[in-house]
Amino acid sequence: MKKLINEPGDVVSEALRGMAAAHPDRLRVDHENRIVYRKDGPRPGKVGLISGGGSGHEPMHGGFVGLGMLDAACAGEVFTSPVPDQMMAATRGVDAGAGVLHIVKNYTGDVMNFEMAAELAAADAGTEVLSVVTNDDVAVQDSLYTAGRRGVGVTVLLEKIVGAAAEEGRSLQEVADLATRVNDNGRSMGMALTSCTVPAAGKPTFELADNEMEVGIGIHGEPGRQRLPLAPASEIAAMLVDPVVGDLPYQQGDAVIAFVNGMGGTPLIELYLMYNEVAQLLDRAGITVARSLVGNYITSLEMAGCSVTLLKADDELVRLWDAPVNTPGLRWGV
Amino acid sequence: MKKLINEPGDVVSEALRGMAAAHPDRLRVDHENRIVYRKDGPRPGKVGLISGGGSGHEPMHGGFVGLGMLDAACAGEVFTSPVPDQMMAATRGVDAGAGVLHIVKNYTGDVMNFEMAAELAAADAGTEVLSVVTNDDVAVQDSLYTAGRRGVGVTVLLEKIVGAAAEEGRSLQEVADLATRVNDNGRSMGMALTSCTVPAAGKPTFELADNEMEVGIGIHGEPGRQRLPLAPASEIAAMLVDPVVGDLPYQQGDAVIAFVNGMGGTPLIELYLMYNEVAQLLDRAGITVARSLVGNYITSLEMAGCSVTLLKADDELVRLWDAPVNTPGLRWGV
Amino acid sequence: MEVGTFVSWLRDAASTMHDNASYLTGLDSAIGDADHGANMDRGFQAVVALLEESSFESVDELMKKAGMTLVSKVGGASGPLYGTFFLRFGTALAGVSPITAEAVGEAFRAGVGGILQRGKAELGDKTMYDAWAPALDAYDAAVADGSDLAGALTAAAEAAAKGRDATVPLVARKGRASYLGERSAGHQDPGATSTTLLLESAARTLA
Amino acid sequence: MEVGTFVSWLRDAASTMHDNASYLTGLDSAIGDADHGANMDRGFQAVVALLEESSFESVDELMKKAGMTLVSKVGGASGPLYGTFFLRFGTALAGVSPITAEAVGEAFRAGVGGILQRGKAELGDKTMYDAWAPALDAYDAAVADGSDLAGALTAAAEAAAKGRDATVPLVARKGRASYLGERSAGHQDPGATSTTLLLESAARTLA
Ligand SMILES: Nc1ncnc2c1ncn2[C@@H]1O[C@H](COP(=O)(O)OP(=O)(O)O)[C@@H](O)[C@H]1O
Ligand SMILES: Nc1ncnc2c1ncn2[C@@H]1O[C@H](COP(=O)(O)OP(=O)(O)O)[C@@H](O)[C@H]1O
Ligand SMILES: [Mg+2]
Ligand SMILES: [Mg+2]
Ligand SMILES: [Mg+2]
Ligand SMILES: [Mg+2]
Repeated sequence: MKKLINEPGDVVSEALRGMAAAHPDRLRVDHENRIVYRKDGPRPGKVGLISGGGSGHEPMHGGFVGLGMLDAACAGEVFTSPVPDQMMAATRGVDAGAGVLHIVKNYTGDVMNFEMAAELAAADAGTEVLSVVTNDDVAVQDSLYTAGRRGVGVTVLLEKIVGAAAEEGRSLQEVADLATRVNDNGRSMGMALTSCTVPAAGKPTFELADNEMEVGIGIHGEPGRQRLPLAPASEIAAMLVDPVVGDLPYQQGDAVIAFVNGMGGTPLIELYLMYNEVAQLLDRAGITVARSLVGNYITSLEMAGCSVTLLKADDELVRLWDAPVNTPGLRWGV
Repeated sequence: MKKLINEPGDVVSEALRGMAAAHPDRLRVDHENRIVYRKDGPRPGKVGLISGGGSGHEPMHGGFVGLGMLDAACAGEVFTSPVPDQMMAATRGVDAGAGVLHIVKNYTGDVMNFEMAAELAAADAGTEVLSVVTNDDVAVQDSLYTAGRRGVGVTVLLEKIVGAAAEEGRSLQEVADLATRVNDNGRSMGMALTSCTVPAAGKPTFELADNEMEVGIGIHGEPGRQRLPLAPASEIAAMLVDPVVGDLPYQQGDAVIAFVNGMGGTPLIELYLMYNEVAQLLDRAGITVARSLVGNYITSLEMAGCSVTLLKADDELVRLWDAPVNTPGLRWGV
Repeated sequence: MEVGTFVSWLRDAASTMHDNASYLTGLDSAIGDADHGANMDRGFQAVVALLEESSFESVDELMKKAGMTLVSKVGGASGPLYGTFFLRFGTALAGVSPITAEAVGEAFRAGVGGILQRGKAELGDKTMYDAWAPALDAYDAAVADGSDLAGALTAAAEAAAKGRDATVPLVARKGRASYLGERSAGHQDPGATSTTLLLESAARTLA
Repeated sequence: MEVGTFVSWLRDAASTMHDNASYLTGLDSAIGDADHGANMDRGFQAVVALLEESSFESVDELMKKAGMTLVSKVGGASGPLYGTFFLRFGTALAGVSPITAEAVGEAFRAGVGGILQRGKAELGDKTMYDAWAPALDAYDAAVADGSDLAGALTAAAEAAAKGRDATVPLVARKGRASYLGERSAGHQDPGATSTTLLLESAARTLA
């Protein structure tokens, strides 16, 4: 295992200390509870947005805390959902009287822990809590009979868009409905060139030969749906774009926010190259790119690979996407 | 070689196409000459800033083109300096009557090619050209008798700060003097956990065992000064910070911009963890962090590793650092 | 049965999870996200820390606090599931004295009910429930057959082990392994494995 | 000597660089940035493309254009250095007829002077100059001894090869290899190697 770390068990808490030190102007970190808060929150009357999940997906979620996005993020151990105590503390910490939305990625652990937290928070402080569960990963098949699809890239877009809506002063129900709408209009698919290594495990989660790739991976270093021979970027782009486009389906004339995401170990030069392929495929399908995002935003430790997310975007979603945001991970308009 | 690419020879041009597609609002790309231009430039009376270098360091330099930073960036082949024709075209393209500053990293190839371009541009169009050569890498020893120190992390900080000064309408000489001052006050040192693979070469530039690291590397996948046993992050941080601090030297009471940079394959969680170590070391040395930057900004393809850059910063430099910038790689205040 | 006996179970379970951490994580690498061993170990170490700090008057208090500790320290899927098991197990024993094999059986049933309610798994979904369900049945059957607590727990642990082994060929329908579809077949479920370890520990210590 | 002879040199050099691209890149991996072979190959392929597109009346025009093509297509350290060599080589032959061994010697000297002026390397810095300098001396000595062009070029190529081999133990003081300090010793300089290939090609084709 080659990582810039000290003890595997200290990775999350030390990285949080680094975040706090690097962004003293914008973030406040509760190290005891491993919660990243907006420094300038909570703003009275604004719906509080919290998310959280296992660590190892940086900048998500802590890097998306700030004006126009999240009010707080709970950091679990690497790839392990945070616990209800964290979510309850964060819920209390961001409640400014207008209720709190929990943004949860659809993993059994995340869902159960957030559920317990919401039950306890409601009983405990009387805070109104609604939840939205993201589940945009089309790689998961037969999802009706299983734990369902994973929440992946759409989570990033949703946190931005819903964050902007909350900033406008919308009600909890409105914010939650918008979140549902974003999730419903988004789809993703990912692939890996390499595995990643969970620090506590000390060795790669899976082994891939030099001429192999995994298609249909999530963001937890889990193997994908299929192991295939390594292919050129143009073919990989089609393997990701086609199932995404076909699933919603996105149609000729649709406008989308197109998001090419790196899994953590893939450099920007390759992501831009992939974006070139994706843009061409969308163009051929008659789908217009209203906005785009290219970079490492929802990662899987040092895994090499990428994912493609499309979000069907009407004028309102684009306007909310363009609204000011000031977080370590996404920033514009401020 | 596991990369998201098509033909190795097409990597640079396809990535540039992706950049152009992803940032149509801000960038204009001359694909023939491989030059990334600011869409809204040149602004009459503003000194033009151009830089360039081999590709494989993304987001540098193309990702630093935009308001408050570069006017144009020339992209060479992977790790190969661009050619004088590109620099001449870019110089002409950004010349708005106030002259052009060439920001050159100190590598024999970059220096010679920029030199030829400056000679030709002066003879050709009568454009006034000044150059600044960055050489902040303290890993290079005996630099008086050699090609000198490499230009690394300071280049990013310099492009930001000098870009802000050019935006204020300063003269070419003033902008060049500021650039020299930034370079003189900055120092860097880097290390690698893994090699990278130049696409055309098809295999890693060097091999490292699982328990080894290279200390004193540059940004071209070249081996470093020393191969050492893998060490905890705290020790690695000291190996990077101590020679940097000792070289200028940075002293108790100094304020710095502190920059922990990833080499491309190291995820943000590790960079924040490293920043935590660096911040502690600086704190112990009585050095104040005025501003910080943590992320993958000047990379070496998919190499895992990091570098530490310090820039001694007075109020003016901090003010210019804080000035608005709108590039794909760095953005705030707009 | 004394509080101390249940303390012994928790301590034995903790050292079992610690010793098997990389084994469990290895199983989770194949069809999950390589953290199950670390999760169980972290959780039970926190339970041990709890035992060092506090002393408990009653079994129900001990078990509930252990459950809350697991909920608060494990995270992931296994945290709420094991946490709920112990919470319900403890709650079922509140005010119960003496703690007979029947009483433990009631608590066992309540705990497994909690896992079912939280996780909504069905038999054959390739989860820890595939070990818990046959274990509970075997326990009940043994007690009905006149077995004492030790015997019933031994029967439960053996049934759990069979359930665990039976997860190998299954295609997962719950938890992370379900993302793998057909590729999940041929691998043993990590949670069913840790459940078996927990019940083997109970059979060793509760008597 | 005809333009065609020099065209043959460039074509032969191009196929030599192509065949040796991964060898040169391999050398550059050890003490540089793993691109020297790709750089030389890209540059000389562009020269071949130039030869396909245009025809040249005079050797000086051909050599200058080849030099400009290398400057425009290679980049890195080797682009300006080899480009300058051919530019100066061509310039020195402007209006010279017939092109004798002495005239080629003058052009050779001008080209190497250009490399020295651009790169500012000294003998023993572990650069291509360590091949060029002894090659030029050997050429001059051979011509002074009455050797013809072919003989002088053969002597030059042999001296370049010796100079190339002599770079192995050196600690680099110029170019990327200098960053390695002592670790650069024990490796053959890529540029000195490509220079030797270029001169061997000249010895094969210019006569
Ligand atoms: N819905 C569920 N019901 C019962 N058990 C489940 C369910 N989902 C997952 N599990 C169990 O949890 C185990 C994984 O636990 P763990 O790795 O600690 O959490 P995570 O899956 O969040 O990483 C699985 O092996 C499975 O036995
Ligand atoms: N200052 C110099 N003078 C002469 N030759 C040099 C100088 N610097 C580098 N070289 C030569 O250039 C070669 C490397 O060329 P290349 O790999 O194409 O460029 P880069 O070093 O920019 O990647 C070295 O092996 C060396 O022979
Ligand atoms: Mg997990
Ligand atoms: Mg190079
Ligand atoms: Mg797991
Ligand atoms: Mg090179």
